[in-house]
Amino acid sequence: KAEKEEGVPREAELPVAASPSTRKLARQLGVDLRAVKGTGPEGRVTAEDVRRAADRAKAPAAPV
Amino acid sequence: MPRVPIEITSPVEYLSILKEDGTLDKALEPEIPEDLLLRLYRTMVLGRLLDERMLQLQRQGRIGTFAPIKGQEAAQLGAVAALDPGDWVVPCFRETAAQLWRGTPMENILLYFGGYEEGGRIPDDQKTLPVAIPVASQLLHAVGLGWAARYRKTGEVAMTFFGDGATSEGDFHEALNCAAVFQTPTVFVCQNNQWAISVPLSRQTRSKTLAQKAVAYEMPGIRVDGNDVLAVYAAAREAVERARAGEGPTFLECVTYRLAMHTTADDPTKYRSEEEVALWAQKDPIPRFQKYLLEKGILTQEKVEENAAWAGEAIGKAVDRYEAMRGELGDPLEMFEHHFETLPPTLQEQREELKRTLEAERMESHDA
Amino acid sequence: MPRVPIEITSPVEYLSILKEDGTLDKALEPEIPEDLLLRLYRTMVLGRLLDERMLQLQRQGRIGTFAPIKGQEAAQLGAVAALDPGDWVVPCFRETAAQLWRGTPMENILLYFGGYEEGGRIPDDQKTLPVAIPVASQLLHAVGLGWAARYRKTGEVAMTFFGDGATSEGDFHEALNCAAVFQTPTVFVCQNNQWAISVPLSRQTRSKTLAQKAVAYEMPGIRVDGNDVLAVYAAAREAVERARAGEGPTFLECVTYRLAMHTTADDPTKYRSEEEVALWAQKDPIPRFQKYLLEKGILTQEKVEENAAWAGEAIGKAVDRYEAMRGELGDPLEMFEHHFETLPPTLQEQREELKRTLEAERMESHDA
Amino acid sequence: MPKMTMVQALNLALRQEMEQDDRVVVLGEDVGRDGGVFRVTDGLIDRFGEDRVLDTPLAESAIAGMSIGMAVHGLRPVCEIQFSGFSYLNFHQIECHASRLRWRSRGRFTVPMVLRTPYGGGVRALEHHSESREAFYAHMPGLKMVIPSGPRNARALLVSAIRDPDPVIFFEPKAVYRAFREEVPEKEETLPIGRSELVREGRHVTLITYGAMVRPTLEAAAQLSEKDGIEAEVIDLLTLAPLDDTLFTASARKTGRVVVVHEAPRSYGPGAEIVARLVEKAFYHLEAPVRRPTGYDLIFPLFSREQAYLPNAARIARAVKETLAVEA
Amino acid sequence: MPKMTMVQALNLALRQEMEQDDRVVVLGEDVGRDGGVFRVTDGLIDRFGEDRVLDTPLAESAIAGMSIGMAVHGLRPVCEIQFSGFSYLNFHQIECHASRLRWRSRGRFTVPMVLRTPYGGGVRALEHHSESREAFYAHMPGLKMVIPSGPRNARALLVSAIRDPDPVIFFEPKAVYRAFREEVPEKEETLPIGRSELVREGRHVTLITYGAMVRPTLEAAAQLSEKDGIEAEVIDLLTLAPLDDTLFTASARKTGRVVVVHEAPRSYGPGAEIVARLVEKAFYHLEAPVRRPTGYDLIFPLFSREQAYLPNAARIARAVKETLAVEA
Ligand SMILES: Cc1ncc(C[n+]2csc(CCOP(=O)(O)OP(=O)(O)O)c2C)c(N)n1
Ligand SMILES: Cc1ncc(C[n+]2csc(CCOP(=O)(O)OP(=O)(O)O)c2C)c(N)n1
Ligand SMILES: [Mg+2]
Ligand SMILES: [Mg+2]
Ligand SMILES: [Mg+2]
Repeated sequence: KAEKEEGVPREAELPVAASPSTRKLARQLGVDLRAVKGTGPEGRVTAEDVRRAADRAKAPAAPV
Repeated sequence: MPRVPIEITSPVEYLSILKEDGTLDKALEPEIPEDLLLRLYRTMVLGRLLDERMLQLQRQGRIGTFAPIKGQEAAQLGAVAALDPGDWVVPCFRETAAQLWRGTPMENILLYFGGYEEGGRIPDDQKTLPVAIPVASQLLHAVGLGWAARYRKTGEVAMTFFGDGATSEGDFHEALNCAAVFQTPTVFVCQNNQWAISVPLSRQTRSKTLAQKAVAYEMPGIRVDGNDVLAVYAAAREAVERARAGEGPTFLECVTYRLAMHTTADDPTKYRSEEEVALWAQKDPIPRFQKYLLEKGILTQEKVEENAAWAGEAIGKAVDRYEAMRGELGDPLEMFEHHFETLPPTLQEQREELKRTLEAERMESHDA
Repeated sequence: MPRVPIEITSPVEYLSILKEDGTLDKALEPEIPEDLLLRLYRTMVLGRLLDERMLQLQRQGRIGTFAPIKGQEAAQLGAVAALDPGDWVVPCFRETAAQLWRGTPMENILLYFGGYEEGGRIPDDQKTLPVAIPVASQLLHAVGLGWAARYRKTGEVAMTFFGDGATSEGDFHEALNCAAVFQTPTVFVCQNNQWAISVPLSRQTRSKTLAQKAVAYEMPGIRVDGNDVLAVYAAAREAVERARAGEGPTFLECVTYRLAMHTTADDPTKYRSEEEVALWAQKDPIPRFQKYLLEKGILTQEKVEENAAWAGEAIGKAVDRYEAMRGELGDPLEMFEHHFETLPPTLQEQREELKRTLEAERMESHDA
Repeated sequence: MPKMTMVQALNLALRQEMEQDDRVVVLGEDVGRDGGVFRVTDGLIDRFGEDRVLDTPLAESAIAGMSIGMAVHGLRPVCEIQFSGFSYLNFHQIECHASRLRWRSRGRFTVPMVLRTPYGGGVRALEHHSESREAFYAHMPGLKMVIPSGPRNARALLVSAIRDPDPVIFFEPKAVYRAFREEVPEKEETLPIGRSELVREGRHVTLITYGAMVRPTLEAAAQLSEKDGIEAEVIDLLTLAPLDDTLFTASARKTGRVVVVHEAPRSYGPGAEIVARLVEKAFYHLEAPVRRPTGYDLIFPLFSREQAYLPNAARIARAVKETLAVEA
Repeated sequence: MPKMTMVQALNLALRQEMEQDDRVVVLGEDVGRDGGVFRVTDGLIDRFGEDRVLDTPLAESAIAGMSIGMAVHGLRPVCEIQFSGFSYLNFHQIECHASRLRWRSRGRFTVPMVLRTPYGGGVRALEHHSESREAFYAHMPGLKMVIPSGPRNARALLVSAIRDPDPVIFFEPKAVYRAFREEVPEKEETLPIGRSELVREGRHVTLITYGAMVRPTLEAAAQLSEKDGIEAEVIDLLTLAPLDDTLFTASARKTGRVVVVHEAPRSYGPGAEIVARLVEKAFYHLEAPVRRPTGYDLIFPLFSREQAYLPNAARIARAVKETLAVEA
């Protein structure tokens, strides 16, 4: 799973570190913060991370 | 070592007219119109009976903590009776009798001590400030009011009340000093009832009289038997006249006694003896004045009883009105009123918040 | 209307020994050992010269605002000279001469008014409190110290200084009242220098003397010519003895004059006449006392000059020490010292923050 | 261990400290014969005499100012201001002197005094008898500001306050004075000043409070757990200054949601500082705005309306649910 | 329009209001003959006489308490407390009466007084002459708390304060008194109390401040723009209570980054309330923790160290850059 690949172990209950504005952005773009690898200080999810994750989700599935 | 004594030029004097045993110092008897004497008597009795009734109400949980006036009726009423209705009264918290004299409706007094802000409402034509609880703080307002009256040349006098304990506070000192410096038309009425909660006068100050504190301000100081309504009235009238004539403030010490507890939350048996109370009970201002009026023929035994009945009835009606009003009052949103002429945005928001909270509570109690 | 005057039982008296023109009331002359007289003289001169030098330093921007003592040397020194070194002194902000007497190093005084907290350091063996600026607030500390001394039976006396203006503050009243009630060994020394910044005594209070304010507390009050060091000393000694004997506090009014500005930030020409100042300059306590000592043969003209030279030199050295210390002091991080016995975490963090800020500033100024 | 009210526990602290340390003296209005209007100093005058238990004149500035002098002399005065609503009269003594004398004298003189005063509403009192203005003292440099919440910690903190080398302002929640009893060991206990306490563990939300509000907050937490399966962590600050922000920021990092409760008016109240610290130290873990169910920015109402003014369990629980309802 | 210092502008406000309204009287220590220690009341006694310009005895509680009585009588007293560091002595008069008499009397008596007092550091003053304790008054229910930042708004706000039907605490930044001049129209102006002002537009960050700190904040903004291309929006609160949170929360929603500047000690200081409001009203727009370059939680140092204590342009600029350096 995403978490595993990213190698960022997290306790499910703990809040994902992200600024309030990033949280809002994630909500707007339909991104689950928990599924995003944080690249900010101490593994924080940044707005950029969220945008990248959203782009990835939007990208069409690889052609078969 | 020899040195020059400094002459004290401001007078400090003592006055007593109607002695404890009811005998009269004829030479000193002030001329008081009969209707004023009767009104004084009636209000003393009304004050006493209202006090008793409030004590009952408090014990029944129908009003909250209050400060009984028992024993101090003459000190308060002798003083306010010397004022015109257009003068200012600045009370502390133990002036029920003075408030009655000035026209505060009894139900307002009950509402106030019943925990309803609405009781603080002062009738529009009255120049009596609301109860002031922080000891001695109100004295300065009477100085400011007096100053304004002089500035406006209205001829008004400001009379303020406080206890013996209040004389220890810094504000007492600042008020008397400023009143003297600015020669404001202010009358300082100290109800020296011997106790400040559990602290006796001897622990409050080392001065032998409170009146002598006026020397510090070069202000006339007069000590009167505060259970002698004639002496209080005579001294107060002189002080009011002096003030109105632009001759400045006076310090009036009324030696009296708090016959009841400090407030209904207090237990005086912890700090004072029953003998002391009994001794002072004999100096009760009401029987003394009653005897005087009876002897003067202004009062009859019949009138005494009529008056007691009238007072009891008036109080009963006021209690009824209070209970009726209580039923209608109490909307918590009222707590947002009268903070500012216009409610600022943050308070509007908080008011909305309280409204939603009350709504939610109503819903929850419905659910339950 | 006839009434009974109340007898004032607490004494209020006036004392003057060495008159303005230098003549002596032989009958009143206190016995003072020669070395004490000389030390008094020397410190008066030192105080005067330091004051002058500080004025220069202030005008040169080498120290900040301070309150000159010129004219009040006798009032301060006559009073503190009556104390033992083991007694407490609680000054306000215009007691440079008293501080010198008590042993505060001159460079500390300079550091303090130079804006360095380090100047507030009191030598370990001294029982002199630091400068207290909020008018009249310090009087209560002297009451507490006196109370503690009595409780501990140390025999210490606490003497506190304040001005005429201070008598208007509530704290003055609370302090005198409590000292009297608890009979603390406290000596209240009022330097009545006629002005509180721009407010003359006549606007400060209506009382004819300040000493009579003691009547309010049933406390002995004595007014002395504050420019007469013998009178100040005699009255202070008596007050100190009374306090030490457990007979309670005394109020001592020293009638003196502030010959200079209120502080170096003040312009007295706005509110008082040169004539008034000139009149009081003639009552200067130093020439008067010098004349007395010369006549007594304790001082010679030669010694007068020697002493002035000695004082000038001592001051010069202190200024040098001050300037040298200033060079070493001033680390902003010092502002975090002496708030608590142990610096709490939030302050540790803020200290780190200031450290980083200073570091960044150093870097930026390097870059620039 | 005997069960005691907070009043009794405070009395015990005073009695024991006075017993073992003759530097400790008690002063204030009616603290002697009367034993204090709330009886916190009851019996002390009989045990220790008028020399160590002073009924003072009615003068708050004098009470504080004399205490300062006594403390400078080496005593450990514990003064009482009858109600915190009257402690404005001694404000300048605290701000200008108690908090500064160590600093002003570069450590030469210290002021190890305690100023005790009851604060807060809920006892149907007269005007000026229900205020909650702890923020005033918490904002003053050079002071410690302690507010216990129950009999046991009140006793331990008062002992610590008396032994503290610096001035401590000690606010006593009068609504708790006789509200409940706790076991209080006879043997003296202390609690470190400047340390908050976790009084309930939880994982969904952090509730931060102190003083009289601890009980309704715990009640709210219990209800939330029972009825809604919400597990609230509750932190009792105990000391407002110096503020311990370690515990509550750690908790916020864990739960992501915070509610701050106090009875003081909201604007510029203690809760604001808590929020500011959270923003400084747990910003990236906050999943929702911090709510402040607090007193309103109003004059404390007379008692008929005080219950509507004071935060209670229901109001706190509602704030918690609203906080949790917000999407992360 | 003549260019004036803040002192002159305040003097103009007083003079004009006194001229057209005989209810306006001025009282305080040294406000008469001396014209006030900062000369704000200069010349008023000559123009209006001792009847309207009162040199009071040295008694702060009396000054405030008498003003209350005058105001109840219908006057519009403008009292001066010589330094805000001494206004603790009148604290109880303000907290217990000025703010409450309208409420206590249910609107029958009002207290349209103004309490003017200089606050803040930067003028190399003695102890107690540099404090910044506006939070005390801002936290008191029933009061308005105004702090101008320059000559023109000082004049306009003082006029508004005098005409306000309720008590206004008016803190004057003494560091600004003579620091610069501004054009001040002869014709009277008012400014609404309770409204903040945008004094510089920007899009990268919002700086919120008031009083003496407006100048260094604007300086920092100018430097940041010039050297770093950072465009800071600057908001001058002007009124602390009632607090206008509309403008600054809107700005924060736009910029996402906020720095709050004041000289008061940080903990429980005014900045905390700003942060709390931001969290309540602009939470999801915050991209970085709000920084508070403020005074430290210390006794205001003597003047040799005051510049290190006070926030300045460089320190503010550094805080801004740090705030911008964090990724959203
Ligand atoms: C400033 C202040 N301190 C303390 C109190 C609590 N208190 C209320 S009444 C009182 C005693 C007042 O004594 P006194 O002035 O003699 O008036 P009395 O109650 O005897 O009428 C005290 C201490 C208060 N109300 N205000
Ligand atoms: C409580 C307080 N209010 C105001 C001031 C400002 N101030 C400093 S000295 C002073 C006048 C003091 O007059 P006085 O007591 O006669 O002492 P003097 O300066 O004449 O020695 C004033 C108003 C202050 N320091 N403290
Ligand atoms: Mg006071
Ligand atoms: Mg009494
Ligand atoms: Mg003077």
